[in-house]
Amino acid sequence: MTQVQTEDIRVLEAMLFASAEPLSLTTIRERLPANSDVGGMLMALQKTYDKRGVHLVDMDGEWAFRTAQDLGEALQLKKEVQRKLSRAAMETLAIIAYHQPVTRAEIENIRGVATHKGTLDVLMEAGWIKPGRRRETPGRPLTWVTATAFLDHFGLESMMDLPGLDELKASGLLDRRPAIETLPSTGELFAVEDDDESEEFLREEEVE
Amino acid sequence: MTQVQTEDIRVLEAMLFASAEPLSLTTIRERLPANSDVGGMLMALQKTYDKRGVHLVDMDGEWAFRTAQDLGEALQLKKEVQRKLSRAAMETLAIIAYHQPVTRAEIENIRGVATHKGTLDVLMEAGWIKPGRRRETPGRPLTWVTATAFLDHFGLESMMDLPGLDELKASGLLDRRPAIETLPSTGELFAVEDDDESEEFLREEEVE
Amino acid sequence: MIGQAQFEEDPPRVSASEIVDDAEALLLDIDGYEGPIDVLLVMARNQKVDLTKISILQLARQYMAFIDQAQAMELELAAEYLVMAAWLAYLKSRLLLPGEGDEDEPDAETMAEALQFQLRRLEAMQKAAEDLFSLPQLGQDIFPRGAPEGLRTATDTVWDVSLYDLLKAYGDIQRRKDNDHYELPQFNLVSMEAAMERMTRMLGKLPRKGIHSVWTTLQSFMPEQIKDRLYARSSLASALTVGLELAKQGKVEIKQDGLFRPVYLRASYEGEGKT
Repeated sequence: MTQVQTEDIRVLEAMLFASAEPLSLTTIRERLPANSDVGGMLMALQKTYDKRGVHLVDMDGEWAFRTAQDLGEALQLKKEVQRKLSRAAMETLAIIAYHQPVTRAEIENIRGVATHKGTLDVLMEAGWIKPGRRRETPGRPLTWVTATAFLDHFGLESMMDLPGLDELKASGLLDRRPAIETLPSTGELFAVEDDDESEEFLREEEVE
Repeated sequence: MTQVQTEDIRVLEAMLFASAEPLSLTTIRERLPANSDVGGMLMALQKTYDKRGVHLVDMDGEWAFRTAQDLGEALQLKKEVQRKLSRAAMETLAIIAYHQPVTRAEIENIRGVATHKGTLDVLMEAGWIKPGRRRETPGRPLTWVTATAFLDHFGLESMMDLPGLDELKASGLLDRRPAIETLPSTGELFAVEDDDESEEFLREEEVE
Repeated sequence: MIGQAQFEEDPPRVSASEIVDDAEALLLDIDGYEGPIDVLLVMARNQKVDLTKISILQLARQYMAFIDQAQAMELELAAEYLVMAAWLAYLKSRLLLPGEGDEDEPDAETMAEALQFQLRRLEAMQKAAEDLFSLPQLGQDIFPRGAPEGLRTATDTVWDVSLYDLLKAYGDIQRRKDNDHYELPQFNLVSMEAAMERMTRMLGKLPRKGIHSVWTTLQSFMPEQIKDRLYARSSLASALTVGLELAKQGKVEIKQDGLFRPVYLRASYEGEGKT
């Protein structure tokens, strides 16, 4: 390659690099010395970049540098984002887990509120639920079942490991506590277990 | 060079090509396998591009591909429309570049004139200057230093490459000390203003 | 360094009229200057000598003429121009009358040197600015990638949901359903009626002093030996409410010495005679 051509290739390279648009042969020719072998220089440049992270791409006679296609993945930075599930999604997921296969209408019936379409989408996107068979009833509604990622995420070996209703009751999760009891400030009023404590209470009252 | 490293250099090359802004070592490391010899790879890549139309430029630890400086004329590319800087802004920029870190009061002393609020704003908006550390003197005034975009804009690799820096140093003209006080009650007046400004700046930071 | 020679009264290189013309010319372009040092620098350049060999005295004179002219033209100059004028006037007097003035005051040579340094430093910075902006610039001579693809970030969502959250959610649904037919439990409370009955009865038994009974704490009206906290609290509440109601009717008087002090009641028989 001649000295002159090497210099022209440098200009060509810089031109292609800096241009916002792919350049046509005509445009390139206008900017290079007359009678330059633009085609030959482009081929030479393309060959130079052949195995690199950047390729010189011919797009229907217009030329531009582009990052190599096989590097798309490698170039992406993966970031983890922690997210909480909405209450609606949480409950919907619980119902699907306990009642599967279950139709959307049934879910709504159990929750007592309509289900937003987005709720099932979020759960499906997380890989926790998937559509099951259609129910052989009028309208053939779609049912929903849990997917593999559900067991993974919640650390369960199988759906059989999900605590049953009785166990939930035993663990207090289904407790039917009166509303007045759940008020934190009044809680102590019910906690009379021994005499000492109640006497103390009365002494306090006397101080008042 | 190992196969793995060649592949990593491809990714590095593509990454630098794909980014409009100079990339810091941290940003680069995030996207390469842990324990990669990022510095070594950058040097290798820089050498590869050494004689090409596009150069890999190190700007004080931030890296970017830029067209070779000698090709400016030959490229015949559309030049960006530049906002004409005021003389005050140009002088202020030069003072910050050569005297950094420098406080506003010191800039005013060197120029012998008060600095309009807009002057530093314009330079900061261009990304050329940024606030540095506070000077540990009474009033803890904010100092100003140049930012990466300054090096990028003027095609400098580091502050050492500032034109005429060595002569200026040798002549003792980079002394920041006030020679004569030509500003009415400089000290207190401007120290106070400095504080206001930096607080404002910090507030902005918080909003972001 | 400035030689002694420059501090002596130089034979004027320029005539007084020239100085005035010069000052006028400078003033016409006052907006084009960046402060008094910049003006002095222009004046110094007009002397067409190296800054290190500049005649400070001549410079001072020119500057004073400049200020005089500005005042004659009724131009408003920024404060720093006047501060510089005062400084130069002082320097001029020190140069012309060496030996006078305080020992503490800086001598004329030091002052002249300082001014010279100030001028040279600003000149250097003005040149640095010029040099800087004659460098190849991004977007003019150097170009970044024209069509950067940009660096993408792929976000992986990690759900912060535990098995407990799931079971709790299911529990909540079950509970909501059960709440449809929820019955309120029975609470053992002291009713207002019971408290009224008890207090009226006890007030009647209190020892009398004139038209009043003795002062008695509210606590004394409450049943003794209460074990149930809720019962105790409702008893106190009812007793106080009843007390307030009776006070409204004029049947008792209530007093409390201060916040959180015991509440006292006494029966009042004032109204009884009239009825």
